Amino acid sequence: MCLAIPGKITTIESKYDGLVQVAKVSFGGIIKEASLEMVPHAKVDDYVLVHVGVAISVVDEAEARQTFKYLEQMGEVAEELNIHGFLPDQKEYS
Amino acid sequence: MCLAIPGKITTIESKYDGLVQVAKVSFGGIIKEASLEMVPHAKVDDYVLVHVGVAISVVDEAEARQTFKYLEQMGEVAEELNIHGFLPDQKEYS
Amino acid sequence: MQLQCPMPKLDFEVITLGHGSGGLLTNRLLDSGVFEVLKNDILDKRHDGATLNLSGPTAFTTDSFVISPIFFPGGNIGELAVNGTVNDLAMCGALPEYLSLSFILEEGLPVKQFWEVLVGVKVACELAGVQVVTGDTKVVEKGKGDKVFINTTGVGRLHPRAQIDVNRVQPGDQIIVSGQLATHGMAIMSVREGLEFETTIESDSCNLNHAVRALLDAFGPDIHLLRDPTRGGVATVLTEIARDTGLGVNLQQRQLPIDPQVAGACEMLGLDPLYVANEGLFIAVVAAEKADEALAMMREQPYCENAAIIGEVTTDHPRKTVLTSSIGGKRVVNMLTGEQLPRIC
Amino acid sequence: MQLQCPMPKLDFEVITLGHGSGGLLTNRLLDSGVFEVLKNDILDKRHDGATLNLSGPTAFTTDSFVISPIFFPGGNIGELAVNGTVNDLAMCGALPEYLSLSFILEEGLPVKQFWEVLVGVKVACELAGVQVVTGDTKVVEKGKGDKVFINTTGVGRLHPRAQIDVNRVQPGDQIIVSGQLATHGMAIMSVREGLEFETTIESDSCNLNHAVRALLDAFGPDIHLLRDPTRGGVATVLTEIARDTGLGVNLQQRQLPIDPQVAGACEMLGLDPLYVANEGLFIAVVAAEKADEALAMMREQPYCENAAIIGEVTTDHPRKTVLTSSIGGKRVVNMLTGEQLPRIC
Amino acid sequence: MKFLSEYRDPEVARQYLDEIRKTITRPWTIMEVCGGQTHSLVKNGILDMLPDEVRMVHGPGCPVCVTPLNLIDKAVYLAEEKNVILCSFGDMLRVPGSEKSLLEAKANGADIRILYSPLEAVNIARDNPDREVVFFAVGFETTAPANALSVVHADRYELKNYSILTSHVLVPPAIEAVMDDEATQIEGFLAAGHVCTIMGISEYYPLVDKYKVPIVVTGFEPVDLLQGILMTVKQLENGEHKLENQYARMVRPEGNPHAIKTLEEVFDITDRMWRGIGVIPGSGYELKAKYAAYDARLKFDVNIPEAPESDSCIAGEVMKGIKKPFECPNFGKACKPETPLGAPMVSSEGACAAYYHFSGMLEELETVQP
Amino acid sequence: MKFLSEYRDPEVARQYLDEIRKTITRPWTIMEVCGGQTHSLVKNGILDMLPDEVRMVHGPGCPVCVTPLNLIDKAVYLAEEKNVILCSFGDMLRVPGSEKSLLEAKANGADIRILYSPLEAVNIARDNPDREVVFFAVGFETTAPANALSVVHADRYELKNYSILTSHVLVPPAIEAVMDDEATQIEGFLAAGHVCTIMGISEYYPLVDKYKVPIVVTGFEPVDLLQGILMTVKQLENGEHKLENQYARMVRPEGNPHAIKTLEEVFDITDRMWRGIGVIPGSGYELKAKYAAYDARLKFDVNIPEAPESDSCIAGEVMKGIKKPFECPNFGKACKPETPLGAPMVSSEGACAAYYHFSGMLEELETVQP
Ligand code: SF4
Ligand code: SF4
Ligand SMILES: [Mg+2]
Ligand SMILES: [Mg+2]
Ligand SMILES: [Mg+2]
Ligand SMILES: [Mg+2]
Ligand SMILES: [Mg+2]
Ligand SMILES: [Mg+2]
Ligand SMILES: [Mg+2]
Ligand SMILES: [Mg+2]
Ligand SMILES: [Mg+2]
Ligand SMILES: [Mg+2]
Repeated sequence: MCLAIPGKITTIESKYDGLVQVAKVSFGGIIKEASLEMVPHAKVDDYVLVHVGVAISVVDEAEARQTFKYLEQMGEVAEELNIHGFLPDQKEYS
Repeated sequence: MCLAIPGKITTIESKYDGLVQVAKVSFGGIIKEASLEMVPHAKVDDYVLVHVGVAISVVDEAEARQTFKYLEQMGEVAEELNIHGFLPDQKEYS
Repeated sequence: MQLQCPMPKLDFEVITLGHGSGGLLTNRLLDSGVFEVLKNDILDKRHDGATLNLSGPTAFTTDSFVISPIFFPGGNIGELAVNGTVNDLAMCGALPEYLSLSFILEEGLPVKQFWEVLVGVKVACELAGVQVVTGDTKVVEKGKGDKVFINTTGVGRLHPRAQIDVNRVQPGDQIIVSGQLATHGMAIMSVREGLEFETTIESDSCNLNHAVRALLDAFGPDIHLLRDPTRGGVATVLTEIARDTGLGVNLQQRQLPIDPQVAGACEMLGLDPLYVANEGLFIAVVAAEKADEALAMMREQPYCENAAIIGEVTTDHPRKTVLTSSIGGKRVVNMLTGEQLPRIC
Repeated sequence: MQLQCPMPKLDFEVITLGHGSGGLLTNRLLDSGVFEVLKNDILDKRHDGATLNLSGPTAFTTDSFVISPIFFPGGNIGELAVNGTVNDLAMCGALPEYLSLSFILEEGLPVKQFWEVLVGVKVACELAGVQVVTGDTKVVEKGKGDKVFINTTGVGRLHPRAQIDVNRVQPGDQIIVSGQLATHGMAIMSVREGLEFETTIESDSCNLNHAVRALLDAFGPDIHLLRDPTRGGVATVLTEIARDTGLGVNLQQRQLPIDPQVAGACEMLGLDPLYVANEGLFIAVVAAEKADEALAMMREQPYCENAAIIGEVTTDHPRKTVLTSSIGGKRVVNMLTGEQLPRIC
Repeated sequence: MKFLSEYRDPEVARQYLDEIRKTITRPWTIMEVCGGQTHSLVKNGILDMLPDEVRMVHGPGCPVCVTPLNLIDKAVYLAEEKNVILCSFGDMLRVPGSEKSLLEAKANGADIRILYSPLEAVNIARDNPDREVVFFAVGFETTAPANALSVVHADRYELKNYSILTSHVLVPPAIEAVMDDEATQIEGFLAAGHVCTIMGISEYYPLVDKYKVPIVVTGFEPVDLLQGILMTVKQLENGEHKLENQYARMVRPEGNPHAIKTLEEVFDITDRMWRGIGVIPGSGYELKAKYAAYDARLKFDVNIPEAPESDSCIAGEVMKGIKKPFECPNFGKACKPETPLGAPMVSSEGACAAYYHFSGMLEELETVQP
Repeated sequence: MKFLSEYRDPEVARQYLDEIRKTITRPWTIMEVCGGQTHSLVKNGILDMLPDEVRMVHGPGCPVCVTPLNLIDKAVYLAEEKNVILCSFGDMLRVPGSEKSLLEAKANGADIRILYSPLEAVNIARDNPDREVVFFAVGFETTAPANALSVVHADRYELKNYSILTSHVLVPPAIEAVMDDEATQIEGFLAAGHVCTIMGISEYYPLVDKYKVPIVVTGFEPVDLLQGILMTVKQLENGEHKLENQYARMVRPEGNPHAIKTLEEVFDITDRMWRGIGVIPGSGYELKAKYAAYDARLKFDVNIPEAPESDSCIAGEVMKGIKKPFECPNFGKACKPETPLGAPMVSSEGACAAYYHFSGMLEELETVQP
C-alpha cells in the first residue's frame, strides 16, 4: 500500500553537518527532495522509489525488464513492441 | 479635556455581589452602562456626566440655568427665548 | 419583510473547503441553496455567465461587502449587498435590473447563517425588483476570511429622463439628503466588541431605486447629481462634489436630519455623523427652482420621510465645503482622514 | 509581457483600514494607484458606476479570486482575475469588453504587492483587449482576509455566430481540450507550505478570448458548447455536461494532454489531474464533422498549441462520463467530492 | 439632548458674542487649556466669530498629543513582541511612534483592541486568563479615576494578567510651565471643566495669585466657551484676577471626593515627560508601590531607547500658546494628520490637527484631494 | 516516466490478459491486500477486463481506513483542545471521527497542516519552538520507517515539542486474520509490493505454508497487477502454493536493512485495533520506552471514550473479502464518501470508496448530481 513512485537522482548533498544525505529526485522533470537515509548506497542517476519524502529502494533495472521477459519466455511478446523504451509522457497519464 | 456627556439615569443595579453600582444611562434614547462608583448618591432620573464608562458628576439643574440667567442678569436675554426648553434633537447636531 | 424560506435538509452543518472546490459539494450547496432560493429563468441556465438582452446606455457598478458582524440590527450582509449595488445603479440614474452575486465564505461558517444571508438577498431583490442572474461561490480557509464577503455587480438601463453628471451641477443647486444621517454606521458600531450599547440602533439599509425613479420621472434633467454617502459619509461625498465641480458647497449643520439615539451614540463615542457610513441614504443635487417641490415629493417616497435640504452649491469658496455650525460659525469640511476611531478626548 | 509601471511614491508602505474608509486615504490609493494604472475614459468619470453603450444579447459573468499565494510561478492574482472573467465571457460565446474590479485587501498588505497585482490586472486587460470601467476597494482587518481577494465581473456582446447552448450538444460531438491539463492547479500546489517542490511549475493562466473568437468566426454554430474547467477540473465539467444534456461522455485517458512535470507532481501527491483546477484551458464541444478542422485551427491559436480531442458525446451511457484507461479498461468518472487532498496511500 | 442642546443655541451664542464685543476695549490673549475646548472652538467656527481683540491661544491639554513617543513605542513593543492584548482608547491608535503607530502594529497583526472604557479591559482580562491584557492608560485628571478604577477592579477579582501602561498628566503643573516660559503672552485662562469635575477648583487659587491671571473654569459647548471668554474678558477689562466657575452645573468647588479618594488610593504624583514640552515636575501619576503588580512597565521588561523628535516641529511653542499652528513652516505641508511631525497634529484635539481639519484659514491646503 | 509508463502499456496489458484467459480453467478467488492495488484495479478498469473466473476481493490494506475512530477523536482533541499544530497526510483529514473529521476541526479553526512528509513536521517543530507539534503517524510497514525517522531526527535535534500519534499496522497478521475467518473463500494473495520493499519477503513463507495459498508480491501499475494475477492463477491451476515476487525491481528478498534497523530502533510490536476488524495481536508498532517522550499519547492527557461504530456497516466482511462493497445495503445510499458509515468508504483506497468513485457498476448511484 502507500503511494510510492520511482524518480531519478539528479544530485546528492549532505545536510545538518553531514548527518543526513538528501537527494534531489526528478519525477518527469519535477524535482523533490528525498532523504537517502534508507538507501545510503544510492548514486546520482540511480532511480529510487520515494515514499513520503524518503527513498526506500533503488530500482533494479535488470529486474525491471523481467516483467516483459516473462511474457517473452512464454513466447508471447511480439518483437516489435519495444517495451523497453518509454511512451511519451503526454499520452499515458491520468 | 476628555469627552464627557450628560445622560439620564434610567435604572440602577448592583453587580458583582453588590460590590459595584451600575446605571443604565440614556443619551438621547441610546442606553449605555456606566459605573456609579464615583457618584454613589446618584438616583434614577438624575442626569450624570459620563466619561469612559464612569459617571463623574451629577448635573446640578439649578446651576445649569445660570448660564442663561447670567445674560438675564445683564439684562440681555429677551423673555421669549425660552432657553430652558430643548431644541429638537434633529436640528442641533453634528 | 421576511419570506417563508425553510432551510433544506443538508448533509453538512458548516461550510468546508470542499464547498468551494467546484465539485459535488459546491453543486449541492448551489442546487439546494442558491439556485433554489434565487430561482429565475436566466439563473437556471447555469452557464459560466448569463445572457441578457440590454440595449442603449446601461449602468454597470460593483461593490464588495465586508461588513462585520454579518447580522446586525435591522438587516444582514445579504440585504446590504443587494441594496448597495441597487442604490449605486440608482445613483447613476439607472433602473436596476440584473445582479451578479459572488460569495467568499469562510470555512466553518454555519450553513444556517449562509441560508439566512441568502434569504436576505432574496428579500432585498424582491423589494428592489431585481434578479440575480449569475454568481460564484468560493470558500477560504478558517482565519483567511470573515464569515461572509459578498460582491454584487449590477446592470440597469439608464432612466430615459436621467441626466446625472457631475458637470451639470450649478451654483445655486440645492443639496437634498433623503433621510437621517449616520444610522447605518452607528447600528454597526453599536454592536462592535468593546463599544456595545444596551439598546440597539437599527440599520436603515434599504433600496432607493423606487424613490430615485419617482424623482427622475417627475424632475428628469433637474436632478443634476445623485450620490449615496456610504463609506466616508456625507462629508466625503460633498467634498468630492466640490473637488469634481470646482464649485463650493455650503452645508447647514442645523438642517442635518439625525435620529436622537444616533446623535447620542455619536456624542458618546466622539464621532462626527458627517463622516459615519450610511446605507439607505442618498444625496440629490437639484436645480434651485425645483428643490422645494422635489423635497416635498421625496418625503412621500419609501424610506425618505425625513428628507431635508442640507445645503447648496455656491461659487463663494471654490473646491471647498463649508459648514455653518449650529451657532452660526463657519468651518471647512474635509474628507475623512483614515478610519474613524472612537475618541475619548 | 511586463509593462514599465514604476510605483508612485506614497506616504504609506502598508495598507491600513483607513484605505478602505472611503475617505482621503482611499482616494489617494485610488488616485495614484488604480485610476492611474488602469486609466480609460469611462473609469475617469469616477461615478458610482460606469455607463456603457451596449446593444443586443450581452453576456454577464462574475468570479471572485481567492488564490493563495497571490504571486505564483507564472502569474499573480491580478492577471488571474482578469483572465478568469474574460474566459467565462468567452465560454458564453461573447466578446469580452468591460470589467468591474473589486478588491478586498487585508490590513498590512505591502503597498508594493498591491501595485504588482494592479500591474498584473493592467497587463492582462491589455492582452485580452478589455477595459476596467468601474471598481471598488475594501480593506478588512488583519486576519480577516488573505492579502488580496479580487472580484471581477464582465460584460461583452455575444459573438454574432455563437450558438453556445448545452441543449445543442449532440451524440457524436467531439470534445476538444485547448491545452495541457492541471498545469495551473499544480503550479499553485507546488508552492504550498509542506508540499513544495524544488522546481516550479509555471501557471498557464491566460486569456482565451482570442482563440474562442477565431473558433467562432470559423465554425460558428458548429461549436455547440464551451466550458473552462477551472475548479473541479476537466472531470467536473464533463460530468456537468453529461448531467445537463442527459447524454453520455466518453473520455480517452491516453488522449489527455499533460506536461511531464505536471504528471510527475500529480503522481507524487496522489492527485488525479482530471480533478485539478485549470486556468487558461477550455473545452469545446464541436460537431463531429468539423472536429478535426477545428482542432487544426485551434492549434494555431495562442496558448492552444497542445489542443487535443479527448473524447466524444455518446448515447451509450446516459448521464455518465466513462473513461477508457491507458490500458483500455473503462470506469465511471464522477464529480469531485470535497476538496482534493494529497494522498499518501 | 438635555444639558447639551441648550448650550448650542445660536441666539444665546449671539447674545454672548454681542456682550463680549460690548465689553472688550483692547486685545487680550486667552488660553483655553483643554484640547476638547480647542476642538469645540474650531469645529463650531467660534474663533472667526469672536471679535479680533480676543486672541485665543491653544494649550497643551490633549493627553493623546502629549503622550511621549517612547511610551507609544513601548505600547507597540508590548503588543508585537510580548503577545499581549493591548487595549486602548481609539484616538491613541493613530499616533505615530518612532517606528510605527498602534494602528500600523494592528495592521501587522498585533492584537490591539479599541475600547470605550478601561473597565472593559478588565473584562477582557477575565475572559482571557491565558493572555496578558495591558490597558494603555492615558489621560488627564478626568480619565485617571476610571483608569484607577480598572486597577481596583482587577485587584478585587485577583486578576494576575491585567496591567496598565500609564501616561497620566496633570493640568495645574502644565499651566505653571506655560506661564513660566518667558515668551508667554497669556493674560487669562479657560480652565478645563471636566478636569475640575474631578479635582475641584482649589488647585487654581495659588495660580491666580502667583501669575496674577484670571482663570475661569469652563465647559465645552459653544455657549459655555463664549460665557467663559466673556467672564475672562470682564476680569481683564476690570483689572481683576479671580478664579471663577462657569461650569458649576458639573463642577463642585471641592470636586468629586470619591474620585479623589480613588486617585489617592491608586496613584502617586510623579514627574512626567510631556511630548513637545519636556519633563514637568510633579505633573503626572504613577501606580503606588502596593499596585506595582499592575504596572505594565514593571511587569514586562520593556527597554526601548528614546527616539528623537522632529527638530523642525515647533510643538512646544504651539502648546504653550506662543505660536499658532499655521505659523509652523511644516503645517499642512510636511506635517498632516496622516503624517504628523509632532504632537499637536496627532489627535483631532491637538491644536495643529484641529486647525488642519476645520479651520477656514486653510486656503493653501489640500482641503480635498485633487 | 521511466519505470512507470512501461507498466501502463495497453499492448502488454492485453497480452497478460490473454495469457490469464488462456491459463484459467475455473473460478479462483484472489485477494489483493493493499488499498493502493484496489485503487489501481478499479481506477484502470481492470476488474471488468479480467475474465469472470478471476474473482478479485479487496483486502484491509488501507491504513487510513483501518485507523480506529477513537484515534481520530484523539487527533481532533489534540488539535482543538491542546492548541497543538497537528500535522497529517492529506487523506487522513476527511475520515470522520465520532463527532467530526480533522477537516471539520480545521474548518472550525484548529491548526491542522497537510504534509507530504513526516520529516516536514520536524521542521515545523523546529520553526515553532513555542508550539507543540504532533504528527499523526499512520501507515503500514512502508510508511513506518519515515515516521520513525522523524522521531530519530527530532531526537537528534533535541526537540522537546515534537511527538507522534501512532497508528501503525502490519500486513502479515492481517493476512492471518483474514484467513482465520471461517467465512473466507480466498485462494490466493497479491501481497503488497511497497510493504515488502521495506520488510522483504521472508515473513510470507510461513503464511504460504500455514494456509497453503499462493502469495505473489506484486506492484501497483496495471501490468504489475496483471502479471501478479497471472502468476497466482498459474500456481492455483498447477495446485501449487509458493511465494513469488513479481515486483523484484523494487523488492529485495531481504527488504531494506536500513529501514528495518530504524524500525527496530524506534518501535516495539504491539497488539493493534483495526477499524472494522477488531484487535489483531502483534499487528502494530508503538514507540519504544526510550522514545516515550515523543509519544503523543503519553505526552498529552488524552482520554477519549470509545465511540461505537455504525452497526449496519459490514466493513469487516468487506475488508476480509467476504463481501463486495455493493453487497452492503448502505453502499451509495446512506454511505457515501462525503458521509461514510464505515472504514472502507473513507479513503479513496478503501474498497467501498474505490467502487463508489470509479466502478462501472454504479447504475443506481448519483454519478452526477441532478
Ligand atoms: S504643524 Fe506639525 S510640525 Fe508644526 S508644530 Fe504642529 S505638529 Fe509640529
Ligand atoms: S458501503 Fe459503507 S456501510 Fe457498507 S461496508 Fe462499505 S463503509 Fe460500511
Ligand atoms: Mg459601486
Ligand atoms: Mg432590514
Ligand atoms: Mg453603494
Ligand atoms: Mg465561478
Ligand atoms: Mg456609492
Ligand atoms: Mg464566472
Ligand atoms: Mg503569467
Ligand atoms: Mg472562469
Ligand atoms: Mg464601492
Ligand atoms: Mg468557468
